[in-house]
Amino acid sequence: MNVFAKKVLGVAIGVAILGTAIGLYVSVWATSFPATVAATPVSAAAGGGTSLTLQTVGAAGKSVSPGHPDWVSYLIKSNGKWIHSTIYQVPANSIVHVTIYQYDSASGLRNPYFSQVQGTVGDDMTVDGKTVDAISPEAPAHTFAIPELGVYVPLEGVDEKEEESNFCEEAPCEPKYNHRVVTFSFRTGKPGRYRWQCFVPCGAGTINGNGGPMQTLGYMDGFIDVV
Amino acid sequence: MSSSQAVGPGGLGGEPNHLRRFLTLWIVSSIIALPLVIIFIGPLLGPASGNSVETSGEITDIKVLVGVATPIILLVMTYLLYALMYFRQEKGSTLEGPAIRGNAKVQMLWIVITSCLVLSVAGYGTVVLESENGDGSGSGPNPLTSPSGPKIPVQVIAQQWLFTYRYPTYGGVETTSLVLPVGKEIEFQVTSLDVIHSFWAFQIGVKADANPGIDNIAYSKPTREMTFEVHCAELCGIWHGAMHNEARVVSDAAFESWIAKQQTMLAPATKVLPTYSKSYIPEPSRRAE
Amino acid sequence: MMVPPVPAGHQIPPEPPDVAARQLAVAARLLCGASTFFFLAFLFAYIYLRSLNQDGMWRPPHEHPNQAWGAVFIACIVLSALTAIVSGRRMKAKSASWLPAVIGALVLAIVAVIAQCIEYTVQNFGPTDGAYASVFCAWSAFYLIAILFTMFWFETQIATELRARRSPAPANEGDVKEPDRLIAPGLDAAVFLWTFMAGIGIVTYVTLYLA
Amino acid sequence: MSATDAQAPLAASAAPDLRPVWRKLIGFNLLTAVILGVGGYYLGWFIGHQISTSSFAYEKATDENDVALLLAYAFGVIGFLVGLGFANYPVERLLGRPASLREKESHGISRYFGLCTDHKVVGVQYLVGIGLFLFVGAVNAMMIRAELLHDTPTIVGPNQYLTLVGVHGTMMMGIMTSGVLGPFANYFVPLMIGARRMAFPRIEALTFWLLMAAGFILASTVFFGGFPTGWTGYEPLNDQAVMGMDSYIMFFALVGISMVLLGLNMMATIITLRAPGLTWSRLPIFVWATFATAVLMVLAAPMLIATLLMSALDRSISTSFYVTGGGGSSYLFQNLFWFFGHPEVYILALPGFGIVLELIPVFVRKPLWGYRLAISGMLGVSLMSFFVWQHHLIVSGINADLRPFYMLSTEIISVPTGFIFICFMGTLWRGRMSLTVPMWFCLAWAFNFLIGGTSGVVLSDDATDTQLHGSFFVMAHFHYTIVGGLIFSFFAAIYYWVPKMVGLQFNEKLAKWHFWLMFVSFNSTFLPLFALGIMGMPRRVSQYEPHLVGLNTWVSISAFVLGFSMLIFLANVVYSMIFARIPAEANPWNSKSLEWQVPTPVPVNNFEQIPVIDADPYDYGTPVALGAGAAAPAGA
Repeated sequence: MNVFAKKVLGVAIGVAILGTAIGLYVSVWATSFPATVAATPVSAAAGGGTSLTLQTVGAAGKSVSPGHPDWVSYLIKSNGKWIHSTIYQVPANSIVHVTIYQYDSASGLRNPYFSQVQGTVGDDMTVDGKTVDAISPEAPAHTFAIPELGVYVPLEGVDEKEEESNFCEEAPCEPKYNHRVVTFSFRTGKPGRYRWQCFVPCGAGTINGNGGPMQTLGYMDGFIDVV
Repeated sequence: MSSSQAVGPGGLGGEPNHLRRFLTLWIVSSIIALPLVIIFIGPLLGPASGNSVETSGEITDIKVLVGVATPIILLVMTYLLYALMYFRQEKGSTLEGPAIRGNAKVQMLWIVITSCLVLSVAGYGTVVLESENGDGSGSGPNPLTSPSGPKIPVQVIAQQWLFTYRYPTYGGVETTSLVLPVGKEIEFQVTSLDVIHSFWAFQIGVKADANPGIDNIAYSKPTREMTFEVHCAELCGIWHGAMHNEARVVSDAAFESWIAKQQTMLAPATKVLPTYSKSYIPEPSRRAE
Repeated sequence: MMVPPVPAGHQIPPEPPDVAARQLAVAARLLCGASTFFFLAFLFAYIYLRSLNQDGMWRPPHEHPNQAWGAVFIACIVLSALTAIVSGRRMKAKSASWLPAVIGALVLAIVAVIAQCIEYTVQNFGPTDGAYASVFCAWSAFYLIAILFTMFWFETQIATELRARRSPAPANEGDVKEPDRLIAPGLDAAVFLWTFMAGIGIVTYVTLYLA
Repeated sequence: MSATDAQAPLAASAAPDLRPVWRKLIGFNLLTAVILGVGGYYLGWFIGHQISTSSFAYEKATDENDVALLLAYAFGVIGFLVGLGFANYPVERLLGRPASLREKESHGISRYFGLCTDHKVVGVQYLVGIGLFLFVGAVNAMMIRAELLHDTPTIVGPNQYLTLVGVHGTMMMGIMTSGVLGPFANYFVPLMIGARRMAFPRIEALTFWLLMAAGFILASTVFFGGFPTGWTGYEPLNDQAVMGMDSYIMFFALVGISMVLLGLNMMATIITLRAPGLTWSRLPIFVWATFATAVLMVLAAPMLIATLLMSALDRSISTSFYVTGGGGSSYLFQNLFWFFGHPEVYILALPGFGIVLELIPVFVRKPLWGYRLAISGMLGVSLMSFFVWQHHLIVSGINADLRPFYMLSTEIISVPTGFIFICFMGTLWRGRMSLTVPMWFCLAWAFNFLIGGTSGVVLSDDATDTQLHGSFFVMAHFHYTIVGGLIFSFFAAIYYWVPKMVGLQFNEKLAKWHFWLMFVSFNSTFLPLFALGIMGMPRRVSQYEPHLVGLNTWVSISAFVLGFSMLIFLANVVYSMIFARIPAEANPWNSKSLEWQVPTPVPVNNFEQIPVIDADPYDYGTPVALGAGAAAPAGA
């Protein structure tokens, strides 16, 4: 093997190593999103549009998020099973019916302003069947808010005293655990990618409760892809 | 190695008078460029100057600065061009240049001129800043100067990741959209509930950082009705880029009816809001339990 | 003009004898500058947070460092610095008695570190109890580290001297032969640094314990 | 600290090593360093978990163990340095062994992969290491621009975007502090001042390996969730962030330590090791620039270290320096950080001044015009830079009454900067300019830094800055000063000095292609950013108003071209240094500066006899050469 060939080989190996490193960096880390989940169509009889079925849990658990088992999180139900994702796809200029099974206990809002339901159809929601347009600022465990669409919905926490008895420790949570069912509908406008987030300081252990899950896609932040 | 011609004193040895030629080149180009820059570039330097008193101030200011900068930039640029054309080593030759080690007069002139320039610019900037009451910039809890006459206080509450606006003189109602009456002096009281944000109302020339526990005041007087976007200008976490909302400047009547509507519509929320204060440190103020 | 290459095994003529000494002296002074700005950050934090007193959280009234141990701490520092200066003088006077002096300085400084560590255990607040507590613990802790670094420098001088007295240094090429030539520059620089650090120590004490 | 009489030849007399390979691998070398580094990392990680699980309740809730990670990094770095053999000498001194300058020096290529006290080896190590991390930073920049092709987070996630921005900024600002002083000052300052070594050879090596450790620590942030704060690391966001933030803190703290030591070493060298006759008024201007930079490094960097240590304590053991709820203040961090941060940008700019003023006399065959003015300009800048930091806080609401002062000081700092320009122009005046690649880069420096400087004056005016602060205008401004000022002069230095360092020529055609492509694409990348800022686009966003998409697309494409020009440079390096290997002359530019008078490759001890300097290195236009006077025995 002559010198020139050796040099070429060496350079080739170097380039290959660099290339793979960059490739892994880009593909595995930088461009990784949670899976996009499309909303389920609703029959015209049932009001038309699409529906999102979500749950909020106090601890995502090892099975769902091995890296951060103790983080609070949203999950979405897609054809029968719960998926750990916060990127939801809904059609443009349509109505979206949202059902949230809320298994977490209350933390209370930093800004009580968000205790009022805004931007939903009729500016209200139903909590366990009762229709309400606002709850006490100490009550929410989370909020479901899409600021760019003006949607702000506080999600009432489960009662502390029941909590000891039967509190869902780990996602995905079954209805047998103590929970609240929140339903509301909102209308989507023109296509685009809108962020949604939680306004309750539920990032336990972080400054102002706004770190960790509150700043990580897939837990308390996500996108509503209006297409 | 070196030629007698090259090391001769300036302007001799059959060389043209570079100084005169270069200076003419520079002055002519400046005279041509300056008005063009002011006329064509000037208006592009920021939002339309009619938007508010502050933007007008900023636009004049930036025009002046660009006007001052243009001849200086041209001085160096034309000099570089001139040098590239005339101060060249002929191909293949290895001539030495003249051994000029400096020129006290030129150096002194340069120092004096640049010093005067920057001092006058600084002086002018100070005058603009203070005469315009901070010219739309966040000036802390008690600004040095404040506009005379009545002011409409608007509290900007920044939180991760949304601005909400509180109108203390209208029953302390809090909204997510910013609406301002035209032609009124507005006092923005910018504060934050968590990390540092920055309230940037680009079109009306206001920028003020939102610091936790601090009341940062900025004045602006919108002078025409319009719709624009408000942005966060200080990195504040995952949704920093998404932290913007629409703002409107509307007629007095429209503003009054809008705020009345908000008061009724947002009554439930307003009821539970903390009493209006200069700044808020809500729980959890440190690590959440 | 070309500077010809060094032929292999060519005996390089020595540097001017004072170069090493001057390098250590310069280094010591620059270290003083650097450590000044390092602790300046903490002094600024102290003054700024104190003047701000963000919603009364600067210093809850019950927070008091233990004055007795604090006094021991600063006394040892000052004494240590003084003995160090004395030792430097002796060295300049070519008197062998510089050694006990510098050992004394070393021991006193270590005692100061221990005293401060004991103080941590008896004080009635921890680093998480407000701004003053934070500044107190961080500043004093980093100052202790600075002391230990300076003491390392003293220790090298002592060890070198003791070893040189036990058995003359093996004459490797490039080694320094005479002990005093070997030690004097290092000791001089170390004494300068330590005197300065003691000055910072006094500022630390006054700010954290008395102010 | 080391003291010595004689200059033992370092590697020259060492016999070639005949031991078997496996035997060579045992001992203090890079392999051991990596092994001990990893071992230390896991030891620290383990200890951290023992401590914190018992003491810090919040870490269970967050699944984020800052104590463990900080300890892991610290132990890892210590293990790495011990493995390289940095602990041996201190321990020997602790045991009273005599002081010595000599380290175990090996022959040939292997000394580039370990602790080597030869300033020329360290210079080459720096050049390669810094090149590596510049590449990493550039890759991040490319990905940032790729994301900004869209007005919503599309290609990379919002967190990853912020991390990209942070790693890009921090890597560039941190690594490039030593970007010129590391490779070129370490290599050429001793040659320029007629010395055989740096004042503290081990510290010199230490600065390099610290920087390498730091670089890898910053890159490792992606394994811990990245960090959202950009290179400024503002509190309290810093305190909120996940563990990746600790990588940033550790990186910048290590870089700070490296800076202090580097500056200290440089100043000590320049003060104590100048050859006889090399008075301060004969010092090459590059050495002066190094000196001015070193002053800033030694005084400003400790502030950074302290600031970040406070951050680390806030994050790990819940002190409250910066947490509003605990009596801290976010203003405190901004003040402390920018008190370092503004000198920092001059740490980046000053070496560029030095390189340019050092190079152009050679290529115009004229003495440096206004030597003393240039020096006062550099020293003026480094002094003034301590008095302008609060112009970074003008809309923050702190000390609003002091804004006119900071406006004034900021405007005034442009006067000493102007000195550099008049010296540049004066040196060109009626010169005999030969347009070599380094000369082109110097001219480009003038062009770019002019735009950067004047836009800086625009920014320094508070009324204007109200709009421009925190916008793309600021970003364009400091990219013009740092890329246009530092990186262009950095490449000038590479094309000018590397032939001396490695004894091989660059391919001129590729070099010219590199220059023109880089110059054009650089300007077409960053000029539009001024416009974007003026049109109201904030920094560090991956989501912006749709009407800005067009301009952003243009910028992104130009940025990709800029990246491609860097690939041309790499191709040139590979071609010239690996394949063509055309030996360079000892003095290809016919310079009269001392570093070019020694043969190529530079002998291990630089000079057989320390030359006696009888003129400054710029007497072009006259046939007298520097150092022509009889070389006296050194020390006389």
